[in-house]
Amino acid sequence: MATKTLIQGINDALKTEMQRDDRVLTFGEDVGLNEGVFRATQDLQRMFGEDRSFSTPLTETGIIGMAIGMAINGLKPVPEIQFADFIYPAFDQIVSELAKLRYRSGGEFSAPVVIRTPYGGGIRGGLYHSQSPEAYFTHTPGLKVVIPSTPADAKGLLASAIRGEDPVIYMEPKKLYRSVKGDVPEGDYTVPIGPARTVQSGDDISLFCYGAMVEPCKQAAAIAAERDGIGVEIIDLRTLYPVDEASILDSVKKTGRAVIVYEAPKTCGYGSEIAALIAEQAVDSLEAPIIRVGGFDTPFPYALEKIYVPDAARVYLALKDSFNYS
Amino acid sequence: MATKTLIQGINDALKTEMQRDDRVLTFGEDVGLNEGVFRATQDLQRMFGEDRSFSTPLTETGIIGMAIGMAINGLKPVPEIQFADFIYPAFDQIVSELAKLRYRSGGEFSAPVVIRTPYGGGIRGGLYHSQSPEAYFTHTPGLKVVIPSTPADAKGLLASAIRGEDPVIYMEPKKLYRSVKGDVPEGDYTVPIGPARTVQSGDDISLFCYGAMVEPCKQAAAIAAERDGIGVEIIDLRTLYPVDEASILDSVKKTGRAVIVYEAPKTCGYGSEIAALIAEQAVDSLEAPIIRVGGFDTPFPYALEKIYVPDAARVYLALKDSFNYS
Amino acid sequence: MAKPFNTPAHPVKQPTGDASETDRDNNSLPLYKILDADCKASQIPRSLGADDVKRMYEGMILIRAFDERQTKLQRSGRIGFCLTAFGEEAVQVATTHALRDTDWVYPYYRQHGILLYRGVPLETMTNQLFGNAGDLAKGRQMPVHYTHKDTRYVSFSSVIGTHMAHAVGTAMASRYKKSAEITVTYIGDGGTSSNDFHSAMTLAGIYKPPLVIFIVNNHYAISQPVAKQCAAETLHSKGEGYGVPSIRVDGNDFLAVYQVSRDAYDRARAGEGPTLIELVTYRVGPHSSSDDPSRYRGNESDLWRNDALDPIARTRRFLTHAGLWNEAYEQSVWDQATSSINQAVTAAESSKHDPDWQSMFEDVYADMPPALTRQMTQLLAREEGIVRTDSGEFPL
Amino acid sequence: MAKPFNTPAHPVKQPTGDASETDRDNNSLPLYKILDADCKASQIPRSLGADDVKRMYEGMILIRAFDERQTKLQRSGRIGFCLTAFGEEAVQVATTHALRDTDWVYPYYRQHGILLYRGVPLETMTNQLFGNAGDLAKGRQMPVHYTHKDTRYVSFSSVIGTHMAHAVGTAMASRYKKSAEITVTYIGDGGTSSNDFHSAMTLAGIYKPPLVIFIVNNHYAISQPVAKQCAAETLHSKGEGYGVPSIRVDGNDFLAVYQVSRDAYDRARAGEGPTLIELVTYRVGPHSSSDDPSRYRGNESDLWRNDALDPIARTRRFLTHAGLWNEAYEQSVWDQATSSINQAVTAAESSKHDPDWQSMFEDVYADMPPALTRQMTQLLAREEGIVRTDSGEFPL
Ligand SMILES: Cc1ncc(C[n+]2csc(CCOP(=O)(O)OP(=O)(O)O)c2C)c(N)n1
Ligand SMILES: Cc1ncc(C[n+]2csc(CCOP(=O)(O)OP(=O)(O)O)c2C)c(N)n1
Ligand SMILES: [Mg+2]
Ligand SMILES: [Mg+2]
Repeated sequence: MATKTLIQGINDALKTEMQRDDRVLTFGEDVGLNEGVFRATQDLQRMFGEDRSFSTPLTETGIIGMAIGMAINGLKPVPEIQFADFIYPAFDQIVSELAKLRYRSGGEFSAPVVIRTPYGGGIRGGLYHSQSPEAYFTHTPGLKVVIPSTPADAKGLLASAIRGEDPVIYMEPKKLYRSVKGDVPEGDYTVPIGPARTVQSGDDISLFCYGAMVEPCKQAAAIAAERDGIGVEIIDLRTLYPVDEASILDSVKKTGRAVIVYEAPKTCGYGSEIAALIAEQAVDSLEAPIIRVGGFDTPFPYALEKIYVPDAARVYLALKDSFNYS
Repeated sequence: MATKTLIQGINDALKTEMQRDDRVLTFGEDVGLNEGVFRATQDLQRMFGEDRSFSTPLTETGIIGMAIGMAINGLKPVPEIQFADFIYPAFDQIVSELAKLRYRSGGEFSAPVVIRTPYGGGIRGGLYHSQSPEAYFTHTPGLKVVIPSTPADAKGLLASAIRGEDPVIYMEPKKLYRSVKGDVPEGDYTVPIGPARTVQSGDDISLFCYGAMVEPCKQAAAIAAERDGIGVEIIDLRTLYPVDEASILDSVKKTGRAVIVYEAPKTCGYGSEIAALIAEQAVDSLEAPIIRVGGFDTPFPYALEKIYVPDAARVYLALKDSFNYS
Repeated sequence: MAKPFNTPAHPVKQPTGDASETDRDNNSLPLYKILDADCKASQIPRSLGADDVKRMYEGMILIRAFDERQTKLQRSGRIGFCLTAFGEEAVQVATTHALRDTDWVYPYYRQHGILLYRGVPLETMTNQLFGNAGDLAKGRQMPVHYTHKDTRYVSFSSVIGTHMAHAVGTAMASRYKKSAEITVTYIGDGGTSSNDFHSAMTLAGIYKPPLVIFIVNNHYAISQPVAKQCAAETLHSKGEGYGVPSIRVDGNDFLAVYQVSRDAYDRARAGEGPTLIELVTYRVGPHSSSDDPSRYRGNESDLWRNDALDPIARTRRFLTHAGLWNEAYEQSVWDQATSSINQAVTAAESSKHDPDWQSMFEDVYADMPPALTRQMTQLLAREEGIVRTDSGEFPL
Repeated sequence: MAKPFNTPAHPVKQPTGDASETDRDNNSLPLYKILDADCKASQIPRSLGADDVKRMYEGMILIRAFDERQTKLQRSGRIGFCLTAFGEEAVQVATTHALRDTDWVYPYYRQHGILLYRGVPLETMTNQLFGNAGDLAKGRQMPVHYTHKDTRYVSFSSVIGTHMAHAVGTAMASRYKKSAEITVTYIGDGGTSSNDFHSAMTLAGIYKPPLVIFIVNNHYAISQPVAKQCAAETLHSKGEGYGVPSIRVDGNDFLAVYQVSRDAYDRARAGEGPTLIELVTYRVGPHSSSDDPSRYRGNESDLWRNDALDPIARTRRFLTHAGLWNEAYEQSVWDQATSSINQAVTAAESSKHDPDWQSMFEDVYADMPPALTRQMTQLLAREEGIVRTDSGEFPL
């Protein structure tokens, strides 16, 4: 066990998996010599050579397309898209090809590509260095979508994704890259894709979140406990598809109240799915409206970023609304 | 008034608006001489010349990008994407550029482009000629999303979209192109973007739908009335963003039960947003779970298309489930 | 063993695009040919024997017979859609003849001839056209969207161009694994405007994997003529801007196509990098069964239905000159083709039913996620007993 | 009125890419130049007078002074990000000098020099850098993402390449409206690999709108050297594959850049279609304030910080030969530049606050939809009184 940042957890997973399996390759813009603009691929080119860790031309569609072709031919590519905001040039490859190859070929071919990409606010990146596009991918059958919020999960989930047989969109909350620290097991370490993580138990309200939203949820829950005596159960979903429905429904059946927090624009965001799931499977347990605390239905702003991204204040207000509803 | 098919309604809108305003242009693959693979642009090149209605090279990103540039310089482009399944190569242009131009420029620039595209099942098109990608666009602030289900709406909503100042994703249920007929007012005719249409009133269940799903909903409601005496209120949403929240909530407050029908994969589909909206704004009225009847969480199949797409049988079963729930 | 011709070998040509003075088309653009106007060849690829050229001829006829049959099946409503390669048979047969069985193929929808030529059982193909339970893709894709792992013919989508980037990756993986396999991929003239033509060419130039890219320039992308697709005089000229050697070839000259492919494959296998080959041909039929070409090109295609241009007719004349052809041979080749196709159609149509409902939920992931299992179980349980009419409605 | 030089006009050159023997770089690739090694010009563009060349020189210095100031502001944490064009000043000034005020500009993020050269008030620019309430874009974009409708400098995203397709559409609209305006657009060497370089070139070739496309080849895309971006020997060679005439130019030779731009603009205005111009320059500074070039190119950039290569130094030597330069002039140009920049920084920083919260909800649509209004009202009502700390947390 060593204390690591989230990005060190990611780097650790890449190193460990590349050491374990020489079919694992990583590439993307500035990934090789420059070791990634966030340094997620630090040491990889030096340790594994230019064949296994390299920089590419500026073509996201080519990066993902090439990765698919490598995977079809037996490799395990882990391409990086420099910012999730720049994944759209590759959207066609992801939605039309990566997600549908196994299905359309009747299982003859598959492409277990793991796409790593930093997402979300927190670095004053404005419209194009801050987006949270997870809902586009959770609406795309054939993809798994994973978002860690702790250094250990960052390592363990990435390792699982790389060892798995399915394509994974692995989204990294860049705000947490260096701001969270935690113990990370050395060497071989996986966290299964699927199960959610209960951050803290509570009886009054279920608070669902993931990625960079886990931190403000923890703060808000602490304040709600302290000031209002509200017992908040925080569930870090970790895997958005296939989501851990049982944990969600069990929690809501216990608490009768649900608040969901996410950074992306509220409408048709991932939180809408969680709300719909609860409204379909646990409606009788509900004692209050299901509240979504999301980004606003606007592009991501620059100067007003702090107002846009849900923070502890907005989560706290939602918890109080939920709690006081009757 | 003349009786027209849905595609004739679309063609009528294009002709009328092009006649009205010479800034209106239409183009896309096979749109000119060939008049569109579905013939939506019939007569346009002949009537308005090659400058105003023309075929383009095979580049969806170029088609939309070029349209944006034309709109910035004062034209009103109405590009066609041949199938909604092929909109992904242009996803970057739509999500990064079209949706965000007005915002990022502080209102200095805008691009009121209307993208027409046939979507949905019904022509045995398999994975890549059947998709319903509306939820990707309703999750993208800056876009309006419109889907007609009658010939008159097809004309009137398209005309409004063309006259409007915002970008619109105008999705055409290709299954209905020639299978529905109805009266369409001649000449100048608009239907406002925003308000939903109540197809029939009813007191027991609210049934929300749009596009090609309106027909099976009508059939299912008729059977439910006949066999089980269930009064179904059918609401054709028509505009998906910005959606007519008042109509949805008023209806659910009256009936206490909601069923939502859409073709796209269920998870994170547009129906999830409607469910979340109800669970947030009208939870106290709910007497039954909110049921989403959607496509399955798989790519769109070929041979089993009829099982995949919600039909009257599945809608009817959902209506009964909802009605019998207590 | 192939019996060699007694003609001098054609010298391996560097695909520079700088064709000699005689290698020019009517517009004096470079166009590499071997067959002369009379369909004689002054020089024949060294590696080809009489058996080889006959095999190629027979392969072209099988494609044509298959396409005629497809068309009839579609017209009579027995299959929902079809797409043919009339006039493009030489492209498929000659590029494939020069390939090894273990090489990877990334086709688009107009290269089913490759499967036929690689000897895939015809029933495998007709099962796909019918989308029945015997289809390797489990009836999931529209007709002509074949997948065939055994021959490394990789499943493709309907989305134009995307597969080209895959081909780059697969070729890079072959090199990474120190395998001798190469990869070939095909793209239409229309497809050269797609995003992934650009990405694949960029990456192929940089990484120089063992890859050969064929542009099948059949003059049309549905209704769009190539002159309105791209303003360059030739499509092979795109190679230079990516640092990829390229050449333009008469795609209806089976010997020229074979020779140039062979050279490019040798270069790829020798680690000398990718080649871009423009094969100039003509789409004689409609784009697909949904298309009516008279709307946009009148009867222009009739010009190509003649012995001077049709690749099968040209090959036949070549064979005749070489003393390898007679009427009886012709008849037997056609008979063999049609009877095996007939058998395959009958088998596909009569003995196979629709795929099971349950199969619709498989292969989305390696293992079915719980929520999807629930969707499936619900469907199977709830709908049992509901009989649907053909239009999808149900009588209760 | 510009005082004309007494030198013969440079003959208008057709941008064929076939440069003469002397127009070659060290690797003997075509490279159009006017300044010789000593920074003398044997032939000066006819349309340029002494005032013109001095204006261009002053424009370059303003850019450099602005970039130096930006860098300092960022280093001291007063702005969040910056991005400079050290060594690329001639590109911006000379391409713009040849432009008319009503022509459209589709830049990417490294062309703020165009705004400076078109005389946009410096405070407009510093307001953008600070993202304050005076910013034309209402503080919505990161620093350097300017929008400026008055000078037809079109707002751009951070997404590489997309704007090129817009430029095609805007130029087509100008022609449609029978306007004499032309459109110019800029793309980096890295950006030539993007989807919309390809789409824009394809469309520009087909529709031949009044458009000029500049590839600013500054040798790097962040850390990726151009040789690993594209395997072609030159980037202008991409033109041929799209049927777009192209030429490769020394981008640090302000006279060459001016001349070639001017010729291309004239062609565009005359209805003769688009031109692709590769401007060979070098990114002397880091990619942006987030970048550390020593990681990937050591101190290579030092080579370019010398009088033989730096565009400002070369222009200064040219002016000196022409008797148009002395120390006092230099000093006054710099003084003028720095003092006006200082004023603009002070104004932006001291008198403007953050944009109103409410402004965050505007301009998503022409009219605010009801649901968004509700989101706004809720926020404004509920959060009034909550004081946030700098880190976004709130003490209650
Ligand atoms: C991305 C995308 N856009 C549009 C289409 C619709 N479409 C199918 S085939 C075709 C023309 C392709 O022409 P070409 O590449 O020349 O191949 P050919 O059919 O001539 O063999 C088009 C536009 C598609 N399948 N994919
Ligand atoms: C689509 C996209 N991918 C990646 C990035 C990240 N990125 C920003 S600048 C840059 C390099 C661009 O290089 P070039 O086009 O040569 O322009 P230069 O910065 O050298 O002027 C990259 C990769 C981006 N902004 N957009
Ligand atoms: Mg073609
Ligand atoms: Mg560059």
